[in-house]
Amino acid sequence: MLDIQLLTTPLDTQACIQFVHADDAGGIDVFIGTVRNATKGKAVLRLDFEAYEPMAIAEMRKIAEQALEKFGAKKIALHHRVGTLEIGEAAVVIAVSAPHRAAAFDACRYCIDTLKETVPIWKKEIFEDGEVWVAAHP
Amino acid sequence: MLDIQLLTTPLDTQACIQFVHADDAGGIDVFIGTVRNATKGKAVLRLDFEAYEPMAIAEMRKIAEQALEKFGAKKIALHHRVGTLEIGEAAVVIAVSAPHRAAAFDACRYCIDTLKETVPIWKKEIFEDGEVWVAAHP
Amino acid sequence: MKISLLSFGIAKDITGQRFLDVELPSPATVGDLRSVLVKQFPRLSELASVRLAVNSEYADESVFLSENDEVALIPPVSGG
Amino acid sequence: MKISLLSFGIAKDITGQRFLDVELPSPATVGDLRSVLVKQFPRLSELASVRLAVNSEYADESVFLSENDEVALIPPVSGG
Repeated sequence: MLDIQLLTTPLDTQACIQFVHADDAGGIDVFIGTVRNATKGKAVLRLDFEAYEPMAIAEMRKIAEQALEKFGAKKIALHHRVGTLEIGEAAVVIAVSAPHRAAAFDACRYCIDTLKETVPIWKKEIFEDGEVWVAAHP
Repeated sequence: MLDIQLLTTPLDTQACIQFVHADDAGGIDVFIGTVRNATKGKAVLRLDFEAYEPMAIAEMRKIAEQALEKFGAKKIALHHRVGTLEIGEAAVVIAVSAPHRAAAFDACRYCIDTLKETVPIWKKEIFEDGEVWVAAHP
Repeated sequence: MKISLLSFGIAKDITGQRFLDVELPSPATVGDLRSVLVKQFPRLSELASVRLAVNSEYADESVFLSENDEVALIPPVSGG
Repeated sequence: MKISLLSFGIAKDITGQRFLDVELPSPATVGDLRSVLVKQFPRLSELASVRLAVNSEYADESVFLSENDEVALIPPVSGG
């Protein structure tokens, strides 16, 4: 059971948790990635996210399906935001339920780690004096 | 920065997340332990939790302090419920913020793993035909 | 000397009461108290573990007890 | 044959446009397209990586392209 979304509006952590809630699941792990106010000591004003939308959703779905299968998780909600985000706002919320806690933690971590490697979403950091696409250069 | 509570009322996940939110933290991990509807295939009607309250709070605080120190986490909220819980209700909520996600995951997992070993809280499973203190016997 | 004993979870089912005063010859260690309790309540030895806490801290067997210490019988915990 | 090229993130800054039609001699592989693009936009080779996706799937260099395939230039991703 998956709920995969790419949204331009603020993410709703509570809705993700409610989606994965199940009476036969004993553990829910939730990861929330938020916009930090600094990178390498330099103040960040805000972030711009862009996505290759159909492919991003397809890749997010693949990752969540793999996580269900690899770890025996029950349900996964995976919401990512695009557009302009202010400091402190959530860029990604991943909620995973599983019969036992180890599977919930492992599946959630697998989702965020893999998302950061394969999902076609790009983040631009906006500073006082310029902007940088994150991780673009070696 | 810690928020440690033992409560007789339903746990508020959103309040835990809000407590740990910080503009200099990029990752929040949340664990929610919920009451499962079955143990080893046998239907559970509800759970009764009891705690040695002052010691439980002291042990929860120790664990959270260790997690801040060991993993460099920023803030931790650790709420545990006592009394009678129905199926699906949350028995424990742990929220951890950290500059990076690995520390948030590791610290959160350390908290729940250690809580289950050391914090003086006891869970009794109520079945149709009897009740059992969990883990009491070898 | 008199020790206040608190029992929780299945340990309370075994001792039959939450609060219990225990008389011990002085000096006495946590280990001495354990021996007395296991003799009085043999079913305690059937548990997967029984730890003792003195004044809300887990205590080794070698710790000496003082008059009016609060000691708690901690059967296997199962929070979370 | 004509390929529709989509560019994202810093790749869009380098190609200067989101949508670009590219003419290729047929048959052509993903690797052939990459060579053409790197020649036309040398700054692509300064990136930590550039993957190509064909019709919303990551594609190996050896995959043959078809007329009207949608190919996307995927610079290092940084979601989450």
